[in-house]
Amino acid sequence: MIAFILRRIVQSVIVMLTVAIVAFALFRFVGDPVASMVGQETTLAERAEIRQALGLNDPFPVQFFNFVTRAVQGDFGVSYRLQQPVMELILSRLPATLELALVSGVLAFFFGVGFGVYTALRRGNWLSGSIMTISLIGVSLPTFLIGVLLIWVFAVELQWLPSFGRGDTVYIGDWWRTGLLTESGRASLILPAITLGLYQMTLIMRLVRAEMLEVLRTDYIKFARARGLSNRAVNFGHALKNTLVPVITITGLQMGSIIAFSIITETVFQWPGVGALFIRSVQFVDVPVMAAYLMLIALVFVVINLIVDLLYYAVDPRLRVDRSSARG
Amino acid sequence: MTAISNKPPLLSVRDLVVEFPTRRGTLRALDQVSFDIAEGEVLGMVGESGAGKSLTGAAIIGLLEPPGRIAGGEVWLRGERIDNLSVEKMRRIRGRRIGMVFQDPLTSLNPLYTVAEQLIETIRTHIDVSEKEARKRAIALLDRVGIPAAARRIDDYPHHFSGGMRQRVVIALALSAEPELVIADEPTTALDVSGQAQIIDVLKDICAERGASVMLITHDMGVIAETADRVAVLYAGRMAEIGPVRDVVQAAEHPYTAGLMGAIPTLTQTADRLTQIPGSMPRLNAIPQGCAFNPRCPRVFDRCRAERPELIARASGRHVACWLYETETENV
Amino acid sequence: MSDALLSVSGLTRRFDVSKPLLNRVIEREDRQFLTAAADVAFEIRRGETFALVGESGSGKSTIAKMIVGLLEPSEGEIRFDGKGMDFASGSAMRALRRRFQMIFQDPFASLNPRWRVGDIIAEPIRTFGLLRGAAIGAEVGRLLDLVGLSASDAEKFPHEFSGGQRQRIAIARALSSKPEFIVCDEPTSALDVSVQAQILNLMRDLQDEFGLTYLLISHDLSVVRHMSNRIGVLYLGRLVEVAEAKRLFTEPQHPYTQMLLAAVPDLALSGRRRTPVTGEIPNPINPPPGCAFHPRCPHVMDHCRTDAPASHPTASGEAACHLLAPSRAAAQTAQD
Amino acid sequence: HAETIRWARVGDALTLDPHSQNEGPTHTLNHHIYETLVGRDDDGELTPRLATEWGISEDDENVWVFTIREGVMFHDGSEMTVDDVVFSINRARTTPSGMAALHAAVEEVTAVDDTTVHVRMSGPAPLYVQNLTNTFIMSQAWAEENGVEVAPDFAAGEEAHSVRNTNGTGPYRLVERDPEVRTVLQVFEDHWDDAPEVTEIIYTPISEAATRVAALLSGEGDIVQDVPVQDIARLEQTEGISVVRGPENRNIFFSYDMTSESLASSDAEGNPFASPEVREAMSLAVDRNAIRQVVMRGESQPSAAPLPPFVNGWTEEMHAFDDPDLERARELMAEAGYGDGFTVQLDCPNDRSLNDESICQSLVGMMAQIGINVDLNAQTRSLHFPLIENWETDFYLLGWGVPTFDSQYVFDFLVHTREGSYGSFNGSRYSNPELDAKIEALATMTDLEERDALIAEIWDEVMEERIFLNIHNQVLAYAMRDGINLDVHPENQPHMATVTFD
Amino acid sequence: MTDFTPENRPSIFFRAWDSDVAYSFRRSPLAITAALVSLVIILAAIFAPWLAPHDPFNPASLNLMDGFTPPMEPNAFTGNVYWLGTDNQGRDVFSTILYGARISLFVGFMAVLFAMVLGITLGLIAGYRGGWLDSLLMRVADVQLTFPSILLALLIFGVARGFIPPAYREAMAIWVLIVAIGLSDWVQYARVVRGATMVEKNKEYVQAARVIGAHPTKILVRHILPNVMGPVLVIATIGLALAIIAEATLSFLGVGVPATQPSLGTLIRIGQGFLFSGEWWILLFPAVTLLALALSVNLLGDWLRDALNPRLR
Ligand SMILES: Nc1ncnc2c1ncn2[C@@H]1O[C@H](COP(=O)(O)OP(=O)(O)OP(=O)(O)O)[C@@H](O)[C@H]1O
Ligand SMILES: Nc1ncnc2c1ncn2[C@@H]1O[C@H](COP(=O)(O)OP(=O)(O)OP(=O)(O)O)[C@@H](O)[C@H]1O
Ligand SMILES: [Mg+2]
Ligand SMILES: [Mg+2]
Repeated sequence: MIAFILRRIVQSVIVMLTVAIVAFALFRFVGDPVASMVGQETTLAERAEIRQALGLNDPFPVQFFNFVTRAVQGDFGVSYRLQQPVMELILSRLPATLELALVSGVLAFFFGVGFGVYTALRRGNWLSGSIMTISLIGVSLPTFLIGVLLIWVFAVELQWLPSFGRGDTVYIGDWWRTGLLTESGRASLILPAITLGLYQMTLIMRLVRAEMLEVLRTDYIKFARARGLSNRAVNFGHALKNTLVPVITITGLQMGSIIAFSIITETVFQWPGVGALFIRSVQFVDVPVMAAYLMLIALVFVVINLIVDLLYYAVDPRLRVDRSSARG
Repeated sequence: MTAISNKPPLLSVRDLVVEFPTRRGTLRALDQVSFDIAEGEVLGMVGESGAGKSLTGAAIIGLLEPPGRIAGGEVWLRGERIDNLSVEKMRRIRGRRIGMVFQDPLTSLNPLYTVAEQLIETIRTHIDVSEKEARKRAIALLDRVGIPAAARRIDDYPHHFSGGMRQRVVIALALSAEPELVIADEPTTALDVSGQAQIIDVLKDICAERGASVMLITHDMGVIAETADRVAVLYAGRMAEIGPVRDVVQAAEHPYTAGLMGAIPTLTQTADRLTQIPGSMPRLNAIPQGCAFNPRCPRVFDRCRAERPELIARASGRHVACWLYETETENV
Repeated sequence: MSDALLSVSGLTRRFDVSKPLLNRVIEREDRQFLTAAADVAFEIRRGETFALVGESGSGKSTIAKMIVGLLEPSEGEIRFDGKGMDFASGSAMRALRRRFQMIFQDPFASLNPRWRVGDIIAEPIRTFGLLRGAAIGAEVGRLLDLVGLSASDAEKFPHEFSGGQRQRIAIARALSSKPEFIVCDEPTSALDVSVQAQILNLMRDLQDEFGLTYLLISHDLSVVRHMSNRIGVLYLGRLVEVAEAKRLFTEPQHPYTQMLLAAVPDLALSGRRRTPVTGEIPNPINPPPGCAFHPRCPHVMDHCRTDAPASHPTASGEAACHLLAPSRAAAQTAQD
Repeated sequence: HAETIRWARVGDALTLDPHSQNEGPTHTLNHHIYETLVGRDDDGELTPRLATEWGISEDDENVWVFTIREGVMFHDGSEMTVDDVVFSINRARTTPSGMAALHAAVEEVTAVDDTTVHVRMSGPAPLYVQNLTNTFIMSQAWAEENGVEVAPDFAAGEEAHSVRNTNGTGPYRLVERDPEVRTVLQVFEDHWDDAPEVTEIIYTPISEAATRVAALLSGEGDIVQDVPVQDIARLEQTEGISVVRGPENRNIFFSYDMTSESLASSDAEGNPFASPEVREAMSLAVDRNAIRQVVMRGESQPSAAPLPPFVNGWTEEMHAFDDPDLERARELMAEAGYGDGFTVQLDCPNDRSLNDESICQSLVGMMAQIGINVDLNAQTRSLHFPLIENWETDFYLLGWGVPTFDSQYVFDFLVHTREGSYGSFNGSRYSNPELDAKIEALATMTDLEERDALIAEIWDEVMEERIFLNIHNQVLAYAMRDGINLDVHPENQPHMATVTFD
Repeated sequence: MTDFTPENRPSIFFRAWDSDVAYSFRRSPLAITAALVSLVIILAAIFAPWLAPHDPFNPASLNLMDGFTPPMEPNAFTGNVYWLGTDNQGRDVFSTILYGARISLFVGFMAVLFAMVLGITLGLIAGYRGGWLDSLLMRVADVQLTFPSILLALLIFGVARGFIPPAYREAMAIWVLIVAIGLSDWVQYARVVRGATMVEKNKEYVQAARVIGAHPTKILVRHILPNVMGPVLVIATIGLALAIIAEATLSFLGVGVPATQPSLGTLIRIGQGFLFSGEWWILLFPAVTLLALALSVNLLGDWLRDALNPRLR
């Protein structure tokens, strides 16, 4: 167990470093930050000066070393664009993204598992066929279009739900700003959460269905039926639980991509999260923010992976003895 | 067909037909299979792979996998017809009155639950006892099937057990609600030579102890010979021969059974060549007219190719489906 | 003895089953090895059938794989027709390779489902460059005929055949390079008895016709009894007894052999009361010290628990048991 | 009574520091919190604000004299003094202030008495006051207290207090600031001027055009700036919504490398853009009216003049353009030796000015008519502008605003040979020493008539050379709920204090 | 390969028609519809230059004044009538959809092909060789999985732009896109192939080939590869739909094919801007096309997955 966590941590550090290197190397190509930092009156000489002051002219290893040494202390510098400490900026935006990701993740998980189980158990009936087909729309249209269409229908035409933003927010503790506790906050969450969750829901649903169909054919399910267990016990106690083992992994990985995909949803709904921050930062070549965001994403993944592994560990007793063959 | 004793049989299967509708027509996997199992009796069921042994078991316990379905015939359990019961009623029979043991102990147990959980769940599904009581019963049962330190090991997960031990657990599970009939579908095939005998012994002893009847499905004639009271031989979904084990093993009447017995190498005799039945069992979509065995039969004659033989009662409760014996029947 | 086609000596194979380094460091464990075959030595004479029996996990397949080069021995030597086999060296091996072949257990897995039967059978011919062009087709037809199928079956795919027919195809493939020696790893254990009889008969016929030498692996003693001239009994990777087939069954020397024989169901209904088999095979990673069989042995003696028995000659071969040590042997016979 | 305005536009102010960034949206928001000495009204005229009067000193033509308004309070309750004005101008003209370039000619700022500030220039600077419309006055005491005596530095590595905190004299004070999310301003009771009708402003940037429009349509916004041109007509027709529009001080033009030997992105022999015939042909091939009609949905002012109409030096004559004449254009191409056309890459921003990418795209079609095969490279501004800055583009689109409302600004940046502070956006590599001399002279000319004449002279030359292929001046549109009155500001700096309600 | 002379061998066509997969196909109206729809779109895309009434990729043929013509109505200035109307550049929407689908499908197919070739090769090698090479590849895959594909594609696109000289960016954009989408997608192929290879390599038919000394490359390519293609095909089908959508998403984020040669995704991004202004046709038709394409390809993938799963038959 300790060994396993240790190994995970070592792997995580390597992952983080790799992401840092890759991300950092990439920034050299996304554009010139100075051009978007200064007004048009700034002379070329002044621009060069700023570049020098920002350390953009240092050799790559120097820049990287500086970045990493500061990053491990939690210091990602100051945003070129907003002149605010990046860490603070990201932390202030993170709750919005996490709430959105969590809610859509939970929605996706529950609907995904529910529909997946239903369509697996009722294979061939028209309702499960329809669910299967309709759910595909979630992966057959680009997210941004789904978002825009939802706004059009529910905000503009029907005026049921807000079209943008997070509504009213209140603070929990010092910095966690939540929209979940206010009515407008919850209303604002609905459309973005659907937009973001639809894709994941489809994936989870399909996965659950496929896994469930596999599991339903296993001997132990047959044996469970032969023992006269009720359908409920067999389908949910035995089949679903076994289905969830792989589903947890994928859902865990999806959680990360939910956060990444929130870039689009946040942009469409002007959701004040880190994704929108990132995409604006790309436009403005706000390197410190971009770097911090990528590190954050990597961190989130690493943490989620760890949680998933621990969950795995909790769910599947086989792994408690021998981990070496667990991950494929 | 008459039962071997005066008491009504525990299980009576009458003209059971199981079909699989497929794109190329309906396959008849079991064709008018009839047999009885008496109380306390061990009935062996042998036949080549695909003969329909497992299907018979699955059909009795109502677990045919779709699209397979019972297309005809009846199954009676202690005078009660069970092949047409509602799903819920049938569920209550499974485990409680008919237990089942599958071939592969490695995959029969849900890896995510402890043995205790699975046992207690089963017991409490059928018998109204407290959790504690169920656990006590479970431990006793494990102890009975020969799991050392049962009280401690009951909380282990299946993967903590070796293959032989797991099969014991499976047997314990099948017997946990004290069924009257146990259907064991090749319970030892996945085990080692040395383990096989142990498992068969456990199964047989416990069932005898509790007065449960056993339907032992296997393709190992040796196991049957040692364990069963009577043996039924299936061929291509049809009953070829059924009778007391000694009769069938030592003096098979159906040419197929005879061939089968000759094909088994033994430790004692040293023939240079084994008797061999030419060809192989027909596929379900190509079962020949008349007797299903006729193309391979060394004693085939015209009638065999045209008419399907019924089970014919022979001396000492033996039945054979072969035209060779028709005339003799009349004498009986 | 000089007639040995294949001889192995000191053949040992260890599998590294250690946990990952980090786990070992933290849990303070050493590297762990599973010895699947330990110091195995036997000879197979030209034209005979030598059988290896043993329970699952006793190392039968491991030995077979080492002999045909699918696994590298950790130690020991394999000599084929007097020449040491070294699978690393290309050209010398190429010539040797076509002289031995293998038949596998699972007739469903041993044929590539995407290949036509003709191509499957022709693969060794093509690989060894034995024939070209239309001659290949003719040869394939002949081989199919030989194993009791028809030449037109070459066009079909494996899934169109039954298990027994597939095993025939596998045999045809094994014969296609005209080998002298065939390793058969449980060739019939997946088949029904009636089909098994066909295959065993076929194997016999082919042996008679081509003078083949077989290494037959099985856990079915009756099959072994029926097919082989000499038998080696394996327990936990160790060869505990080697004997002439007939002798082995009438006078088993090693207690393990005796136990195995006792476990065979009695078809003859002789009413013989079987000695119940006790215990299970121990974990091969930590085999018991001394004689690996001692925890299950009815005749266990103190020094069985500490000293590994050496091989002692028996009437028709040898056996590794302290009971057979010359000093003990007498006492033992007296006891029986 | 309280009137709240929910105001949305595409981007947020980058900072609330009054001098850090010389950038439109930043100034727009800051104008509500801070005030400048002089303001600019909707006609582009200067208006008094914190300065009640201004002019060049009668004694010294190098000195500007400002009379400072009395009784002005900062939001923290302190009174504004001339020292604050001196401090603010000094802060604004010291790097790293983003405003420094506008005050480059300032030599010294002094408070002469309680109401008078003198700004000494290094030479005559007749237009200096035009540079002051975005230079805000802040409290010296507050700045010192919070350690923001100088404008925040990019490389500082930490956040300056003034980035998210303010203490101005403006009609609104800052209540809540969440950059790029929400900024809330409330009316400042002690403001010197008449109380505005709008008492609270909730300012939300919405970057997606569709979402922005949706916000207005769904009733979640009151005033929306940066309305996509295609939605203007629809919004106008929507009940309860009205749209105001007006010209912006910004023109959109193409320019090209006219001086290099050959073009990196072109297969042509030599440099086709060096040929006056080619440049003329291109001009003749452009259908400005079509661009206005289709791409801009009528929301632009087609013009040949490479400067917005507000700007000193603009003439009706320059503005006029001919209808496209493809016939003649093809002839010219042939004359220039490019009868078979050539290939060239066009670099274009896709997120800077209204429909920039679409304009470029239509130009591709128009150029194709005369055999110029244009590859369009549209990308984000941070990738686009460095191309111009580094002379890595052969052909590009640029939008240019003239905050000083004087042609000199255009010449300095776009026409003068690139050297020192001159020509940083001169992507055409145009270099004419004679013209350079004239441009430099403009800076210190005090005789405005003479200066205007020189400007016209320079423009003649520039137009003659066709350094720019101007397309149009941008037209601004603000959409709002009915009952709100707000005029379009030429620098796109609407002020909520000017809003009235029906 | 086969040199047996066929006598009564049924034609390839018949055998394909008669196969289980084909049977399950014929039995599924959904699969047939999906196949028809995809086929129509794919064919229309392939033959776009012959089918389309206009060539929207030829800027010289465009008349800006045709812009925003509603479907089936004459343009107010030019009087031209277009089936599905025109977009903001005066391009015929119908033709642009055909050409756009061509680009989308090209990007999709090539990206899938790229990911497939890369993933299969690495998966085969990792699965067959095992050991450190396998560990290394799988760790790389882990890291890659750690990175959301959209982000990765975005970054790859960014880097490529940096590397490629400005003069070639235009021409290379589509290839960069393909590589970006493909690179962010190879992992799942590699994982599936690796898993299947590890299963297959222990199957006895592979051992039989090894016993006769067949070369590892031959074993991998001739023996194992055909047997691991089933799941790969399923992933590839669904991957095609995903790649097409990914391309659209990237175009929304501002990276993608040039606007002068729009893909379906770019068309949708453009059309999305006209949702409120009344020019619904600029968005609707491309969106419906994309939906139809992606949906039908996904449905086919779904069906294929079930059809190839022997356990579900
Ligand atoms: N789902 C199905 N569809 C079509 N045929 C089936 C199906 N399931 C079983 N069968 C057929 O039914 C016949 C009987 O199968 P069954 O499993 O009872 O054989 P068995 O005697 O138990 O064989 P084994 O010894 O291999 O277990 C076989 O021929 C088999 O092919
Ligand atoms: N690649 C491997 N890695 C680790 N252990 C192995 C490996 N291959 C075989 N073993 C172990 O070696 C021992 C001998 O295996 P082997 O396959 O030779 O047994 P066998 O006698 O053929 O058994 P069976 O009758 O089940 O085929 C077993 O304990 C097995 O688990
Ligand atoms: Mg069976
Ligand atoms: Mg083996």
